[in-house]
Amino acid sequence: MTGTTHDDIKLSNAQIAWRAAQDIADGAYVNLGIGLPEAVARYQPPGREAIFHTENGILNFGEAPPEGQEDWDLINAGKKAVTLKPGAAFFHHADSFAMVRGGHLDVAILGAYQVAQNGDLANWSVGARGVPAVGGAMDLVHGAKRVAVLTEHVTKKGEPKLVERCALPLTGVGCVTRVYTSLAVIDIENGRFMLREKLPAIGLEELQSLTGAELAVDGTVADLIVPEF
Amino acid sequence: MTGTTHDDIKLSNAQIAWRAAQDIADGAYVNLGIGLPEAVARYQPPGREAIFHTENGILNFGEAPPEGQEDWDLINAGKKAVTLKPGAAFFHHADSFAMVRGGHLDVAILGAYQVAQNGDLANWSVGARGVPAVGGAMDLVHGAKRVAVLTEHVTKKGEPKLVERCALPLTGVGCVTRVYTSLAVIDIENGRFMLREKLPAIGLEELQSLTGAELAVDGTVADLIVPEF
Amino acid sequence: MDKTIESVAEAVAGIGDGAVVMIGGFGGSGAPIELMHALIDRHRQTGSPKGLTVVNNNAGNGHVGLAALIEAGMVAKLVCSFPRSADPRVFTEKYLAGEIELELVPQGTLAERIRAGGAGIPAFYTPTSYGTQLAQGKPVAEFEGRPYVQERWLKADFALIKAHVADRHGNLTYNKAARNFNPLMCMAARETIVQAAQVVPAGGIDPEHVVTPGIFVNRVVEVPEPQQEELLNRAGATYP
Amino acid sequence: MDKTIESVAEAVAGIGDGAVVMIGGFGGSGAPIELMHALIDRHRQTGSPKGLTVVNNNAGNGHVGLAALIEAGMVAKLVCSFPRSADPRVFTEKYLAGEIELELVPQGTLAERIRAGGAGIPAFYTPTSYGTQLAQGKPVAEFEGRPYVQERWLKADFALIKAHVADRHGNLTYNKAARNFNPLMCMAARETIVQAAQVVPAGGIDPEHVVTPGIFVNRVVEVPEPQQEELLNRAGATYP
Repeated sequence: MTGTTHDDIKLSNAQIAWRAAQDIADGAYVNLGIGLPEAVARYQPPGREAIFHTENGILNFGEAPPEGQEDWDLINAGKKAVTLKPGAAFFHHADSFAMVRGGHLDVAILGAYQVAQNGDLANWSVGARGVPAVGGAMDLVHGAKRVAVLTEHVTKKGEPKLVERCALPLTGVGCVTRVYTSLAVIDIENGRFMLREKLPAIGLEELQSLTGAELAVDGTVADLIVPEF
Repeated sequence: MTGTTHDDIKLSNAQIAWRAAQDIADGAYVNLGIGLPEAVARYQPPGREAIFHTENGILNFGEAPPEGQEDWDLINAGKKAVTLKPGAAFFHHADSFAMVRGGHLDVAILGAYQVAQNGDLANWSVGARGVPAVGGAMDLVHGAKRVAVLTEHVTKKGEPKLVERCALPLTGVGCVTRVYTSLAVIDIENGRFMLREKLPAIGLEELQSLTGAELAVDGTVADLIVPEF
Repeated sequence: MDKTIESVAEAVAGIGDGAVVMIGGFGGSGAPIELMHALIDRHRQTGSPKGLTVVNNNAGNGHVGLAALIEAGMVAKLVCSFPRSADPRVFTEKYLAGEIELELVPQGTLAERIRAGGAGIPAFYTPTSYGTQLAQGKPVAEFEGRPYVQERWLKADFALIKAHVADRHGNLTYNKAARNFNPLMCMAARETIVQAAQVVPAGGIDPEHVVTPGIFVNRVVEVPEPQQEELLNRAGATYP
Repeated sequence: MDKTIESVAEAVAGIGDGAVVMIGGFGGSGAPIELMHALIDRHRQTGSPKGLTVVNNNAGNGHVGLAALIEAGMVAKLVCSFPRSADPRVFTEKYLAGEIELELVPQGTLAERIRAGGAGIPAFYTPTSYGTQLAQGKPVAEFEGRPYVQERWLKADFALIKAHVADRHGNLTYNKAARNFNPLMCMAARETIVQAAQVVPAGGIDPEHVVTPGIFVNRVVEVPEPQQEELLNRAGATYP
C-alpha cells in the first residue's frame, strides 16, 4: 500500500459504470436503476447493442433529447426526458412489470445503501424517519436473470456498505450476485463475498478493512483497470 | 288447455332468441354463447345498439361476410367468419377474459343442458363418455353482470331441462338469473323458479308438468308474445 | 353509442366524498391535469369531494395536478409506490403532520393489483417484497420451493384517465409513455372518466391500434392541447 | 440485433423430445401452420421430437396443423379448453384409445395461466370453475365472502407463434383476431419462435402499434402468404 487513502484512488461514478457496462452482453435486455446506474448506458462497448427497459413502459429508449425538444410524455423511470431508438415499443405498466417479474430482463443494475454477503439488498429506506418510497426496486430484484449493484465501497462517513447482514430495511432477499464498487468487483456466491477484481493500488488488507464482511478469494484476484475520464 | 301438445305451440329457436333480445338495453356489452344464443344478435330492437364481444378477442363484430369474402383470421368464438362494425377493437385472450371475469360484460346468454332452481348451470359435459370440452362457458357464468340461459323447455326426449338439482356436471354454481325457454320466461330468485311469462296457449299446470322443479308465481304471469317468423 | 360529454366539470360531477379514485400517469406523463383541476374547482365551490383515497404511482409534484388535489385537503389516503418528486413538499408536509395516510406498494405490485381488480382476480402471488417490511402481515406461500407473497386486487369507484385519441365508443390510444397506468386503471374502476386530446367518430381508430377497448370506459371529454405537469412546474404554476 | 433466421426448419431445430410447446391460434385463426409442418418434417426425418406436451386452445381440425402433429404421434399430452372442431377425429380417436392425455382448462383460465407464466405470477385465484369437476383437487379460498379456485401458472419450453409483421428485434403485430393466444404464449416460453408474413427492419413498426415487444421473442422467420387452416380443410388437405 501507498500512503494514499482509498478516497484518492477510488473510481469515479462514471468509471464504476464503465466497468459494469463491460459485463453486458450484445443483445441483452437491461434495466438500469434511477441515479448512478443510469450512466451504464453510456459505456456500452463498441459493437454491442443492449436494449434498455424502463419500468414506465418503453423498450429501446436512448439518450436525452436536446434541451427544449423534450416530449414530457416520453420519459424514463427517473422522469427524465428520453428519445427512442429504432425498434422501440411502448406498453402499459402491467406488461412492463411482466417483463421484470417474469424473468425476461437479462440484467438489472441497481444502487444500494447496503449489500449483505447473503445477497440481501437494502436500497429503498433509511429507516423510520421521512417519507418511504420504493418504486420498482422490489420487483426488479426478484425478476431480472442477473441482479447487480453499483455503489461506492463505503458511505460518505466511511462505513462499509458491504456487510454481513443488512441493518436497513430490505429491498430483496438473496437477490444480488455481483457488486461493482469504487474499489472492487465482488461476486456473491454461497453466502460469501468473492473478490474478483480490485484496484491495483489498494491492498487486500485495506480493502478488507473497508468491507463489513469477509472477502473470500478463490484463485487469482484480477486488477480492476478502467479508462481515465 | 287445448288438445295440442307443447310441441305444436312452442317457440322456434329464432323466437326464443327474439324474446331474449328484447331484454338487452341500448349500449349493453353482450356475449352470446356458441350455437342457439348467437341468433339473439339478429333481433336487437330498432334504436338500440348493443356491442357484441367474442372471447377470441373482438368487440363490436357484426354479421357474417358474403361467402367467398371471409377472412379466416376474423372469426368469432364459434369459428365462423364475421365482419367488423365501426368502433371495433382487437385484443388478446387475457384481456378478453379480463372483460369477462372482471364483470365488464352486461349480459351473457348461454345454452344449457340443465338449469337448476338454485341457479346452477350444466352446459359443458353430458358425463363421462366422449371428449369433454368447456371453452369459455365457465368464465362467462362467473363474469357477466347478468347470466341468462336460452333453451328448449324440455329435451328431445321430453325430459325437463329446468330441474331441482343438475344431474350433469356443473358449469357454474348459482349463476343463472333468467331462463328464456320455448314455453316461458322464468327468473331465478332466492333458489326458486319464478314464472314471469308463459305462452298464452299453455296452462300453468301443463307447464309445471314439463318443469322439473316448482314454478313459483309472484303476482301476475304475463303472456309470452313473440312475432311469427 | 356515444360516451362523450361536454365538459370536465360534468365529467367529474359524480365523484362523491370518500370515493376511491385512481388517477393515471407516471409523474406528469399521462396525468389528467384538467380532470384533476375540475375536481378541485368543484371542491372550492361545493366543499366536495373530500376524504378521497387516491391511487397513483406518485404523490404529486409542485402545486398542480395531484399535488394541488392534496394541497386542497381533498385526499385522506394515498396508495402509491414512489411519493417523491422534484418538489414533493405538499405531500411530505401533510404526511409528516399525520394529515394523510400512505399505503406504499411496490410499483409492479401496484400495477398488477390494479390489473387484477380489472380482471376479476381477487388475489395473486408475487415474489416481490418477500422478506421485506412491505410484506408484513401478508400471507406467504411456497411454489416449487420459492416463497411468494399474496397480494390482493385493487379496485376503484372512479378512474381519471388521460388519453390521446378517443372514439365515441370509448376506444382509446395514448401518447408514448403516457400509457403507463392508464389502461390498467380503465379496467379497475366502476366508472372510468377519460380526457382525450382528440375525440373521433366510431371507426376513427384502427381496431388493431386500440389500446383500451371501449368496454372499459364510461365517459369521454375532449381536452385539446392538454397541460403537461412538467411544463407547469417549470413555469412555477400553482392551482388554483 | 437481428433475431431473424432463414428457414422454418432451422426455427424448430431445437425442439427436443418431451418438450412443452405452446402453439398460438384459436382454431385456425393465428395458427402457425408452417412452423407446425416443419416440426412434422423433422419428425419424419429424424423420429424427433416426440412425446410433446402441447398447449393450444383446441385439439386440431382435419389433417393439417395441430391435427397433423397429433396424427403423426408426436403429442403425448394436450392442454386445451375445447378439443372439438368441424373435424376433430384425429384427436378424438387417440383420446378414446387412451393414446393421448388431455388436461381440460376453462378458456379464460388457460389464457390467464399462460399470462401468469409469462408475468412471474406462480398462482392466482379465479371464480371460474368453482364448484365444478374442473376445480377438483385445487385449493379454494374465500375473498370478501365469495369462493375462488387457486390456479397455477403455465410455462413452456417453446412457443410457436404466427405474427403478421415482425421487425428484426422481434417486435410483433398480428392480423385481426389471429392475435388471440399468441401474445400471451410469447411471454410464457423459454424460447419463442415466430413466423411472420413480413419482416421489416427495426423501426418498421410504429412503437405505438407494437403488440408483442421483442423482449418476448427469440427467433423470427419470414413466411410470406402463410397457409390458413380453414382453407386447407375446405380443400381437403392432409399433411404431410
